[in-house]
Amino acid sequence: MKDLDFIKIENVKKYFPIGNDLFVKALDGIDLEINKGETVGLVGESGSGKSTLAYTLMGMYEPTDGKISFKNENIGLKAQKRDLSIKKEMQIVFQDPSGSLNPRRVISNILSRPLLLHKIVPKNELKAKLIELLDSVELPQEYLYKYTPSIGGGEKQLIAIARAIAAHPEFLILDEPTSSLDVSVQGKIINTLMKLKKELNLTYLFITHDMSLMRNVADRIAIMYLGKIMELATTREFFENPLHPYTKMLLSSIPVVSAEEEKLLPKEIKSSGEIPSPVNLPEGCRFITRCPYAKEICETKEPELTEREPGHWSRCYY
Amino acid sequence: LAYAKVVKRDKSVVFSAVWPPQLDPAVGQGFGSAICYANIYDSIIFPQSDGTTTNHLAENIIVSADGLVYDITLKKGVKFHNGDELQAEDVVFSMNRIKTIGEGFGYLFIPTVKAISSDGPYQVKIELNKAFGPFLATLVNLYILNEDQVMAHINPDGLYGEFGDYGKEWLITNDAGSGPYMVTEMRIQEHLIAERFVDYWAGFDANNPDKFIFIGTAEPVTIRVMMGKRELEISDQWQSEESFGALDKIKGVDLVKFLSGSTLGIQLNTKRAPTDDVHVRRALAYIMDYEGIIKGVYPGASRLVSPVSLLMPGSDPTIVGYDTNLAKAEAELKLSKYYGKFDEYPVDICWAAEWVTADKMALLFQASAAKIGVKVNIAKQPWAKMISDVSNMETTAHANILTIGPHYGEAGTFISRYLSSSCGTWEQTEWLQDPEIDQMIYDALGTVDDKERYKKYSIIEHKILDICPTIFLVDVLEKHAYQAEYLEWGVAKSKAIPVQGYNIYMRDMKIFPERAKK
Amino acid sequence: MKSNKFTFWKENVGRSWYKFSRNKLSVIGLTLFILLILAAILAPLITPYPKHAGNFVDLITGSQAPDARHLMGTDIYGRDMFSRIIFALRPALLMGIMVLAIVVPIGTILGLIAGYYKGKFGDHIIMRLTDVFLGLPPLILALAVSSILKPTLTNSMIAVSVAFWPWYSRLVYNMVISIKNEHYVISSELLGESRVHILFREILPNCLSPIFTKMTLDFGWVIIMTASLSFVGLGEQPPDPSLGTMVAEGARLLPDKWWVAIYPAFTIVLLVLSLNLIGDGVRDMFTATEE
Amino acid sequence: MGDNYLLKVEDLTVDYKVYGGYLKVLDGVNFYVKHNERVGIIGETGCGKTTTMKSILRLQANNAIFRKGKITVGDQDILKMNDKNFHAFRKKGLAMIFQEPMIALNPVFTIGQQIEDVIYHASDTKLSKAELKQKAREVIASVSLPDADRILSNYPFQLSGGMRQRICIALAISMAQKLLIADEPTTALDVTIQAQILELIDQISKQKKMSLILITHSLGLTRNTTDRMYVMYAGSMIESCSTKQLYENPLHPYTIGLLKSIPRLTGGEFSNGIPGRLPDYMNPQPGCRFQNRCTKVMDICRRQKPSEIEVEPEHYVACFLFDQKGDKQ
Amino acid sequence: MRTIKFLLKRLALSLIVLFGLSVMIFILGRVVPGDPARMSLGANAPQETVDRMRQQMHLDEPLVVQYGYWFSGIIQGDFGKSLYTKRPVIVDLTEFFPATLELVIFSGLLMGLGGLILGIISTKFNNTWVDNIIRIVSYLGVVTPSFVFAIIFLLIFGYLWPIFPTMGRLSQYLSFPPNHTGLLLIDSLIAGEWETFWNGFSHIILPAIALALGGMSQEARITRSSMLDNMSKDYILSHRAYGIPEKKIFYKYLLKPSLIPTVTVFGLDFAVLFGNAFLVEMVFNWPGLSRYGINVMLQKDLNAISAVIILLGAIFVLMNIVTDLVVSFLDPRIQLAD
Ligand SMILES: Nc1ncnc2c1ncn2[C@@H]1O[C@H](COP(=O)(O)OP(=O)(O)OP(=O)(O)O)[C@@H](O)[C@H]1O
Ligand SMILES: Nc1ncnc2c1ncn2[C@@H]1O[C@H](COP(=O)(O)OP(=O)(O)OP(=O)(O)O)[C@@H](O)[C@H]1O
Ligand SMILES: [Mg+2]
Ligand SMILES: [Mg+2]
Repeated sequence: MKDLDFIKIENVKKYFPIGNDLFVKALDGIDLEINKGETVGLVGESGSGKSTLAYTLMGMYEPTDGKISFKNENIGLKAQKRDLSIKKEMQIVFQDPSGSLNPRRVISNILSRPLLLHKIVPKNELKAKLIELLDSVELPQEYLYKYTPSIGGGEKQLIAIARAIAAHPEFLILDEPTSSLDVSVQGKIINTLMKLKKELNLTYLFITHDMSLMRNVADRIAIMYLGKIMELATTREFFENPLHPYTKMLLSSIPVVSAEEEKLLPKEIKSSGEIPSPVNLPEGCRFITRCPYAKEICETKEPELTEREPGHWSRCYY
Repeated sequence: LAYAKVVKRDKSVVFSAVWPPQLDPAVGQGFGSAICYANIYDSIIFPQSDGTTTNHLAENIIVSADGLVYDITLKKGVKFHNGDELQAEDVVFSMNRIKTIGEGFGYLFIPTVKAISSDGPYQVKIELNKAFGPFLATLVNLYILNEDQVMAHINPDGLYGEFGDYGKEWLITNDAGSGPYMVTEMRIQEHLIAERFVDYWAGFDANNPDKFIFIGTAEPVTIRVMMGKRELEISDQWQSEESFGALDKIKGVDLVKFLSGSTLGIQLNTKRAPTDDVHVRRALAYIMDYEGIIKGVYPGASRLVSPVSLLMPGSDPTIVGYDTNLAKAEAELKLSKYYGKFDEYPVDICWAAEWVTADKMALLFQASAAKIGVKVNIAKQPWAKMISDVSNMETTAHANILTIGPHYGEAGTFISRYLSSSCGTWEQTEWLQDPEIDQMIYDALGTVDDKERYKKYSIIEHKILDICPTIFLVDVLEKHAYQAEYLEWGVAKSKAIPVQGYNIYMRDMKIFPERAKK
Repeated sequence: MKSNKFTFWKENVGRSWYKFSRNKLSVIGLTLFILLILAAILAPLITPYPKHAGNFVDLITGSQAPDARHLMGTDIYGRDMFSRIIFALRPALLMGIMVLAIVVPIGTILGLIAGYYKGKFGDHIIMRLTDVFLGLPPLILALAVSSILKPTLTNSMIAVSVAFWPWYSRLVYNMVISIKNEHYVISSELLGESRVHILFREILPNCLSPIFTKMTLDFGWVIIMTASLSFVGLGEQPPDPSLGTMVAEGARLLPDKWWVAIYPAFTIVLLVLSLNLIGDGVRDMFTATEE
Repeated sequence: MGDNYLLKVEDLTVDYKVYGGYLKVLDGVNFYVKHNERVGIIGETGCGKTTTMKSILRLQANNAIFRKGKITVGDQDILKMNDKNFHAFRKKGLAMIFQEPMIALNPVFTIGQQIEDVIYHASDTKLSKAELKQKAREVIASVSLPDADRILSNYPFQLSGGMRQRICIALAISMAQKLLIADEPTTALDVTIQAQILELIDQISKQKKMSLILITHSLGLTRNTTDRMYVMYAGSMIESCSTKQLYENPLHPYTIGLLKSIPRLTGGEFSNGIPGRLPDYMNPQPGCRFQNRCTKVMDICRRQKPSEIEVEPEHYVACFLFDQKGDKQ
Repeated sequence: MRTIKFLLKRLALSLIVLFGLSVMIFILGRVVPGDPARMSLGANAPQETVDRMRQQMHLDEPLVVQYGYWFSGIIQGDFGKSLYTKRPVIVDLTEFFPATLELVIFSGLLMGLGGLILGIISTKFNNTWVDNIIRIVSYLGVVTPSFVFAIIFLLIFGYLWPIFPTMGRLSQYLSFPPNHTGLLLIDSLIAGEWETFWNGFSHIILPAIALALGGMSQEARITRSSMLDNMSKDYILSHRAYGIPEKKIFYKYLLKPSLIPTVTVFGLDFAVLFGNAFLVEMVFNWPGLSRYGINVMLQKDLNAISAVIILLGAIFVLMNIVTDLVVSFLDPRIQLAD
């Protein structure tokens, strides 16, 4: 643990109104600290609020409640209200590379925007810098004059990464950066990211639902379920000693390719049941609809996130 | 193309004219309205084709020597459509009504008539403010309404005090007349149907139409088709020359042409450069291709040389106007102060965009003027815009093509157009404003003796020709296509009557549907 | 670098052309349109009586049926129809271009702003205004405007423009609403880009395809609309040739002097048809699928 | 080959006509499925998996051009059947679960309407409204979805991706059939739901005793569900063997690379993936289509297309590394 | 419930739009040059009469005050008097609107049905000569103004083959049935007058077709292109794969989603018919609102102009709402809330 207060998220809530006084409780009280230089993995099912958390950090949404600070500065605001200097420090790579690159702009245009906007390089050195950027994600310079629809998905994602690091941010959110890609290109992207992290001393919030991938990239892992963190631990702890039943269910569902891996999977729990809607959450524990161990108390009172072992937190009575 | 033959069903006459006809004689004055008045109402006197008038409702009229008092004795036994007898009170009522309302032909009587009173059921006395020579001619446009019937239908919530709305609302779709035809159905924008009034005092010829139907369309193709199908007996007069040509070709359809009493001319703004210079005006008059207009635009029409239509009593047939003469035009132009500077002083010519035929004249004007180096700009306008433009001297175009119709059947109607009081309306866009001419006109109009008055008119005409505020083009020929095969129409044989509306007079027509059956 | 850029453009143009040309009708339309434009440009050279397009009247030779001297006959003023029709292509094309040049930027910018600030005050103002203008029948609106202004070519352009812009702001509005939630727009926002950049560089390029398609279709509509205006006497001033006026006047001469209406009407149809065909092609060009 | 083959695809070659020429996507696909066998086909996106399956169901895109090949189902050459016969035949024999649950259901009809129609046309006897409804409920229940009535009255957009995908499966299996083709049935879904769906497919195919083709580009998924696997690369099958063999002893350099690039739960470095990308389908180089990405590329690979070689029993691979004859040439 | 809420919200918005429209029309009407009083009364009318009329129309007062008078009149359903017909505008509207409405409804039916059928046939025979013919014909339909059709029809059915009457709503030898709805066809049915009904019906056919052709072609094109678009959608593939017969796929599963754009365009086109009707009404001597609208426009009859435009605007707005409702019915994904 280095600088304690790099990013601090305290009790952050984000409710989306959907009319008739109903709300989607996308984030329902998140507490999380991210330290400089580490990679925090965020796992969870679709709709659990991972992206919402990322977007709230980035300032796409204003939190309904709670505090977010970056180096002790409050950033619980929309991006428009944040300082340009803070915007420079935080960047995001989206899940779908096609959607995150403007299909009607040439790559050189896309990449030069952050450089010019944050005055990273003078105009006359722009081209050299662009080539350097492409180089850092191992793409040839011909790509400068291409439109994104004409290149492959993996390459698009590399361009998106290049854009994200162009302004030398300190903190990078990776929202499922490889989930729409083939495994054959995933490796390259992940390796590039890890290389960049080392070179530029970046801090990552890495969102994915691929547990095997998480195992290879994250320092610490947080599991989210319907807007709440269910378990938080170091990667090792997490795989070797999962505490929460949801974690176990998740782990047991991982498709693996070898017998050794299979041995690591918890056997006793099988995936079943439906996820409740985030509009009508069950009283008590939100995992109750799928939990094989549910007891009476789980139906009435929601458990707290408690530190069960040093650095290992879980939200479960057992 | 073959036309369909459709059997004529009954003895009705269908004709088309521009919509809408107003049934209320105190409101309307347009061509369509005038036709209705002539057929549905009776007036005290009736116009003749030679320009004179005969007594109609009047048994006898005595004019005082100073021309200020008119004593009228009415015929007895004239019945309104509802059976009431027409009496002096009705005449008084009708005159007072039109004067109060002030619309339609009201302008004819408001300045002249001082008082009207009845003396017994058949005696009417009219007193004038000052002598007015053509007064009798204007009485043609006083249509007599049934006082009791109108008063029974007034809407008390109106502008006219005890008279409420003076029955205006009711008269939109009903008549209160005594004329030969009575309204049976009025569907606005669609048709007006009127049937013979069997008790009409002057009687009918057996072959007079049983009813007439007025439809409001002037779409050429529509008219063509209807004529071809014998759904229409008489066309409107606004068809283009080409249209009439085509209508004439339909078997059984003939054209009838007669002088309508309207005059067509190009009015020049005498207060704006360059047409403020009399030499420029004369030059333009000399360069105009009169023959071209008559041949190309109004075939068969005659040349208008002075302000007054030759049809009008009081016109002077001896007057010689401007001819087409390049040499004279150039000579005049040399005298003008704008000579050689016409590029800086272009002449704008304006006409109502709705009036297609005028395009030809404007183009001819433009082409002719170009021959002597006068630059003409074309600026046609929608009628509404044109009206507002001519209300101000500065915005009135240099040249405006306009048709001027008579307000009554006498030359004075055309002469009095040049009074200063007409400026600002489309009746006079010349902005003459000449006190001397004004004086001469007032003098002439106040002369009761016809011969003397006509002489004075002639002098004024010469004077106007000299200062050339207007380029007189055509004595307008009114044309209608009609089903000559089975419709006999008096106007086709004899001269027309110089008062609007009276040429489509049903009692002047005989219809023989059986002749159409072939 | 240069050659990169060049091959990149070549490739783009080639692909667009492939998609466009898959539909033979579109190619026919384009050919037709180019021919008409050429005819308009070369009018003085290819017409037998260029004078007849201007201040010329010869009532004596009016209304002649088509023959060897006058391929399409003469009008009632004795002017060669063929020459006038070719010359009339000029104002017609100019009209289309000018109206679109007025309408598209205005409509687009308003649509962009309203869409981007959806739910804000500006959105309501702009879109309600748009609705107001949409609520008026375009012809009536154009009529009203032309009756205020003098009937000239320029003013009928303005009149038609007044009736047309809201269609573009609506179109763009609906697109912007969905595009502004795309991640590439959000990325720019997060980066701190200015509104102007986001609106015009990020969002606008992605709205172009339907705008272009609509433009080609509307080009024809503009011409028809002016023709309708001429039908009620509002349009270009004589003696300038105008297709709409020719049809309107000629229609009154049907069927006997058919050539006065039919040839210009046919020309309008040809012009608009070619543009519609091109419009279809343009739409194909912008669609993603290669099927 | 014996009668045991349910489906046999031989030398299937299909192009797509596009700007600039033809995409030679399928380059002689050969494979077979036996009765009651579960076959997995894996391959990177764009390698032609869906194209192959659509050809089998004769649901090709308009610009697809069939060049050559033969597809037999049972003893019928389906490419030779006329439309009507094939239609009836397909109804009885083949069913497919499509790749994207979001767009495989008609958005403007309720689930009930769609299911009932399928049942109506699949059954030989005319069913009454009530019977249809009952059957539809059963179908929903068969994929273990609760609250059938509500689901039947819902529109697709009102259901979650997992539910929609289950309904697609339900639709596919509601027809009596011999072969179920599941084209990436879980791409858009979460791991836990994915596991549930695969379990379901597995269970049903076993229960109904039908053959299954499971298509995916994730090697992890096929491991528990299939008996035999094909690896497809750029329009042809490059390796085929039992599932076990594939994971334990992959032979083709592509397969090896693929397996290596999968992150393992056991941790440790994983490879940089397979550099490069699929060849240009429009102008494929002669020879092996993997040549540009292959670390062990040889001269012959650039000249000649490798043919399938049986390296160990029932383990075929199309690579010159294993072709002694080819080596000598 | 949701629908009602949506309707209320939309109606409220529509009122705002109509209010804006009224302001605009008012201003537009007053700035158009020309003195309506003078125009209506003629060049010779005495100044006092003109002044009286101007006073009566409040033309001498400031614009805002004029608007106040006018607007409060409208609120009470009093649109003032028409200078063209000299009677209250509201009377004109109630008389002329049904005529146009009848024409437009009939024409709208033709437009919708005809367009749909042509579009379907064209899709069905995609890329055959049938398709090409329909496409070219519908191009011609789209690009030819309706008055040209009107004239052509009139010529054909007036000269060549006179099977249809060409003038007005009813032959002159028949009289109108008692007025209940103003719609001739319906009124004559109510009155049980078959001959009148049949006669009215034969009168409406030509103008209705002339008016409908443009929109019909448009609908045909839209239907065709959206059906072709949807044809390659995955769900059509899956319907095929699940063994639904082609016919059913075509007429049920393909048609319904493809109708959405057609309906949207139909809604707009239908509203536009009211405005476009005038030239057709002129040619066929149809006593309708559009013709009235143009006539009053040319005569600068302010009250009538405003009333007509407000009415047309209201129709447009209403059609938009109806369209949205129908579309939301066709496409369950569309939420009415917005
Ligand atoms: N703008 C929004 N308005 C309303 N609801 C929203 C909005 N954005 C997200 N949600 C809802 O919030 C919940 C969380 O969504 P979020 O996108 O954060 O999930 P996620 O964990 O990122 O899922 P995925 O893995 O699918 O990306 C979902 O139920 C989603 O429907
Ligand atoms: N209709 C088409 N026209 C042109 N190209 C096509 C068409 N359909 C597919 N392709 C191309 O053919 C190739 C193979 O496509 P196919 O859908 O069969 O791949 P796939 O293996 O199913 O991929 P995925 O895993 O992404 O589904 C791809 O490059 C694709 O772009
Ligand atoms: Mg997400
Ligand atoms: Mg696929």
